[in-house]
Amino acid sequence: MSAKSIDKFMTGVLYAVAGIIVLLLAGLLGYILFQGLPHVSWHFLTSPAKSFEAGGGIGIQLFNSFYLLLLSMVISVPLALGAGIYLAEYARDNWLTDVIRTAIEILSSLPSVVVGLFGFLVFVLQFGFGFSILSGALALTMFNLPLLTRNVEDSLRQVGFAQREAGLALGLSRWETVIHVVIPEALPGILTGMILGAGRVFGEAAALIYTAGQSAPALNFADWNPLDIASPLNPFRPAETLAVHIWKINSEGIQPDAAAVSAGASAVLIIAVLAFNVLARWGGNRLYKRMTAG
Amino acid sequence: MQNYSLDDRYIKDLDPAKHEFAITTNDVKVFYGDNEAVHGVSLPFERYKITALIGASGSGKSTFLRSLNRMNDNIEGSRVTGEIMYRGLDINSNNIDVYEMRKHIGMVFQRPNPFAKSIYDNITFAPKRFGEKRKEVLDEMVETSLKQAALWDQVKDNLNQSGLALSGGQQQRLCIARAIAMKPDVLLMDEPASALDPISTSTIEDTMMQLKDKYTIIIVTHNMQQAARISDYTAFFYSGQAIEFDETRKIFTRPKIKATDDYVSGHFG
Amino acid sequence: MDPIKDAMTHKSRSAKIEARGHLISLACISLIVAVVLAIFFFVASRGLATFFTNKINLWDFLSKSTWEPAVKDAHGNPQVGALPMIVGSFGVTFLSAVVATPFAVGAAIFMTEISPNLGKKILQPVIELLVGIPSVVYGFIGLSVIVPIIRTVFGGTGFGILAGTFVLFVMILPTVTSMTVDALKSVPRHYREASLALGGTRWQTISRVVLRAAMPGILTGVVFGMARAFGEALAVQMVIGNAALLPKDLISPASTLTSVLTSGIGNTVMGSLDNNALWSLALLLLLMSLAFNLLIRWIGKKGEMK
Amino acid sequence: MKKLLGLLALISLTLLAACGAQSSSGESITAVGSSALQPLVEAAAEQYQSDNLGVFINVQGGGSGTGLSQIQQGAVQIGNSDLFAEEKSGIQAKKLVDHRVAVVGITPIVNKKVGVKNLTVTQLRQLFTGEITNWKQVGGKNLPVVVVNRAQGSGTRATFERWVMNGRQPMAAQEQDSTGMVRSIVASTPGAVSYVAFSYVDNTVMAPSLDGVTPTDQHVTTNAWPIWSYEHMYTKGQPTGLTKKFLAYIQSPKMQTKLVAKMGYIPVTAMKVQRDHAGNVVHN
Repeated sequence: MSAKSIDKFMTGVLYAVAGIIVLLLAGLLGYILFQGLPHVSWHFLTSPAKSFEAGGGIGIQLFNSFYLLLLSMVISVPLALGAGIYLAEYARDNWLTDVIRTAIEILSSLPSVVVGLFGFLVFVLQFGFGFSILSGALALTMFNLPLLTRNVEDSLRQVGFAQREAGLALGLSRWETVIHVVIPEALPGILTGMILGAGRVFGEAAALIYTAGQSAPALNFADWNPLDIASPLNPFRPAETLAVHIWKINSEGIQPDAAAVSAGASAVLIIAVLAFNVLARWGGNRLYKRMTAG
Repeated sequence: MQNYSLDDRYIKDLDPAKHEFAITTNDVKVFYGDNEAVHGVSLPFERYKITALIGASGSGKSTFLRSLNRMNDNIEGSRVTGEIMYRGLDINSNNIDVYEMRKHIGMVFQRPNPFAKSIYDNITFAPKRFGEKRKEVLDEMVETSLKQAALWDQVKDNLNQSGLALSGGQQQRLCIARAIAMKPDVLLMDEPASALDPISTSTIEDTMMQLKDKYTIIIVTHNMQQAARISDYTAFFYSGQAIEFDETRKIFTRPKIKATDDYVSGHFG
Repeated sequence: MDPIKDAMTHKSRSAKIEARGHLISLACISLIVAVVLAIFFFVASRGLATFFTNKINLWDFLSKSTWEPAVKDAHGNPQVGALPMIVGSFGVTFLSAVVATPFAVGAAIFMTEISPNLGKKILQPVIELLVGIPSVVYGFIGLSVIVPIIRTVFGGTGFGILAGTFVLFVMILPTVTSMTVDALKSVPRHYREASLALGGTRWQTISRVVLRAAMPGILTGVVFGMARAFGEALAVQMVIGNAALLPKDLISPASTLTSVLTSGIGNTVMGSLDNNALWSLALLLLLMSLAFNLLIRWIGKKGEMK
Repeated sequence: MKKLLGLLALISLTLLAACGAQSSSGESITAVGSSALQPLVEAAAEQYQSDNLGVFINVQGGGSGTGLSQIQQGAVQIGNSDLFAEEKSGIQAKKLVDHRVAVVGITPIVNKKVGVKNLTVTQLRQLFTGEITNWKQVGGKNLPVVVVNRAQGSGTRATFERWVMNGRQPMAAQEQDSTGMVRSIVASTPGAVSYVAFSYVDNTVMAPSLDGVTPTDQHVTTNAWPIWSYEHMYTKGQPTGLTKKFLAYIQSPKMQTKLVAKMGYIPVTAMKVQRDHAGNVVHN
């Protein structure tokens, strides 16, 4: 075969590879949505789960997932920002920094069940937070921090050094320059990373089974005092999330309609993750345009 | 190209009684790791004058300039020794607050680096951080500095536009305006026109000529015509050393050192 | 006295902000490092107890193939041979990397060299979406789609390394692809131009110049993907069959370190040998993750030297 | 950024305040452990809480091992377990008080295609040890046997091994840690055999009789069907306060006949025999 026809052939192969990957995703999404969407209804989305009868919904689990996500983001985002700033701006290029980076990488490749058990022993028992949203949020923070930190560091590094020099030459500190000049510029990248991280957190189950727990006590949605035990806002109540719910009904569910609930909940989960992705894309692009074009 | 002796030097002695100095340096050396990039430079910089630092790439002139407001502090592994006297203080010593010092010794860089903010915010950002909250003062500051940087007429109706949306020459003038809004004593300029087209370059040169009434300017330039046109004094750098320092006129007409002569007449560089 | 001179010899607000900022960021990173160290210590102390408290021979742990911590063998020793899980973990990891790499590199070439426009508009979002799909859902699909397919095509139960490989292939594809894209993008444009100017076809340019220059980056991506595959638990656990047997073939039930760890940990009592043995598996996972990281670093250094 | 930090500080303050206030907002207890028992305790807790406002019973799974180790450490008020504490290594059973709240019968299940309706206990044992490799050896179709075991250490497995395996070790085979998975694997894999609690048997799988005895609640109560176990709720020492009240509630005849039976467990009150941890059977 001549070089030209090999070129043509390989181009065809590459198109095929790209096509297969797109089909793969389409198949995955199609399958989940096709299986699950018929079970999704307003009633399903809003009513509480039933432990042994048919007709349960995922209302509380859905709320728990979002609340837990919010809480863990509130804890992990500032930490990741601080740590990312340190790595991008202050860390010297030496063995200690290497060790720190390796430690963070290792944290990110730990199986989440290990993180969950660690969270169980430390947050649930040692700190006495019990099976609670707070324990879950802290475990998720540990799970989410490495990726967020890396993302913050990478995004900050994308902003040229000239921006920092500009701030420094005006007599501003490095910190002020980073906070007020570099971070706003890196924001689209940081935001995208955070929303993608949020998607991951949303789908995480293993780390939560032992921390946020697997029960979803009834909530009183009229009570917004975070100190009341039945209040949705109470960070000390146990909270089963959507992903944990799917895991639980698949493993020990005795509801007659367990398969349907599981398929429906999976579809909702996927839609939520999809929404996060679309949001990340759209928000990131918009922010980027606003920051650069003006 | 031949090698010239670093010992063959001429630094014109300026009489402190007749000249007022903004900055003087004494035996300034800059190291990057183990590598000595600048070998003990001692130069005076007269107040309200423009001093040009010329020389080939890698001659250490930019490195030297950056050490004058300690921008080299931010480069890992770099170290500066020697004295840099400003207002009777050695600003190269540890007990000097480097941030406060940089408010008075400002800098404009080779590549325009406006913040990704509006024109107005580019100029007022630092003053606001330093506590200036009064709107009328800030407005006035924006107008004055943009006028001094010869940019006001072009942007006065679009102050909320992003600084990044300006042309290269306009961006650089915005950076100059941003620097002079701080009302510094000394303005260090590191090849401010090298990335610009000839028209923008000449606008910036005009700007500098106007600024020297109020500011001491030290400029690094590759462009000998530019040095000849705008500066009062010129220092010629070669291989990490200031070989000759004199009035610009003399450097370009009757240099005392062979290396300078060869450089200004275009034999190397 | 000169007020400027005075100001310069005192600590300015900026200097204080800087010191505070430095401290804040240092505190954040220290906290993270402390957490990692705590986990490390926690896993190590329990994982090592198997060897020090329960007196299990490390070599037996690594080389024996019977995993029945609760059952004593003929000599009265507990049987904690982790070899089946070690083989299983490495098996699915390497196989999924072998399957995923051509796809990932192909997709990355498509996105950077062939059709950056289509790549950016379609492939990039697709890849990012694949990252976002929760592993519970991957496992669910593996169980209800992949396992039956394997069962019909190859016979057996359908559970096994092959099923695990397929699921992991999809899960690590995005990681390897996006890192390969980065590696390809960092190959300077003039390399390509030079090759094209010399009359090379696009494919010759890609295969002889671009891929070669990007090799360290691609390898890093592959190792990253393998690290991910090695640590994945839920999805693999659902399709691999969880039999602590040395895998004979790709379609008989096998197990991985994570699958045994995840399924057993709730059923054992803290501090007992059964429990410690599971933590030893976790420790092994941690060490492997460390090894993968060192490997990535080493490849990076090699790449830099070139 | 400053705002963010401020927000963070505010939230942590709220949390701290909540932390302090929490202890005073009514009584609350936590029950952890066996995932097989979890649905029952959860349902009972739900009813108890609606009858008694202001109390809070937190029910979590995590496995029998977790339940026993947590109650032993005193980290929770109730440890749920499928096993006698004596049967679990690493547990000092003497310090724990057993409360039996239900009985669970366990039955072998096979894929519908194997064509076997009855097995002897010996045959069942040989299926799990690997001595029988094809269903035709026990009168079924010509299908290879696929054994699906439960995870090591699970309560269901311990019970099954105790009453079926007679001290023999099952062959190393596929293991699953959840009932739902086991059932769906047996339902979809030709030749598969495993075991689940009675309440999980549905029309996707077949539950053969054993030595002619069918797996029914009736046969469990007389011990004619020997593969069953108690569901235990352990306390550390004698229970007090809410824990005591809740345990009494769940053991009350009303709850036993209504809720326990409705959820597919066998009420303790219906048992005509008792069995201790050593396996000694006493007829009531």
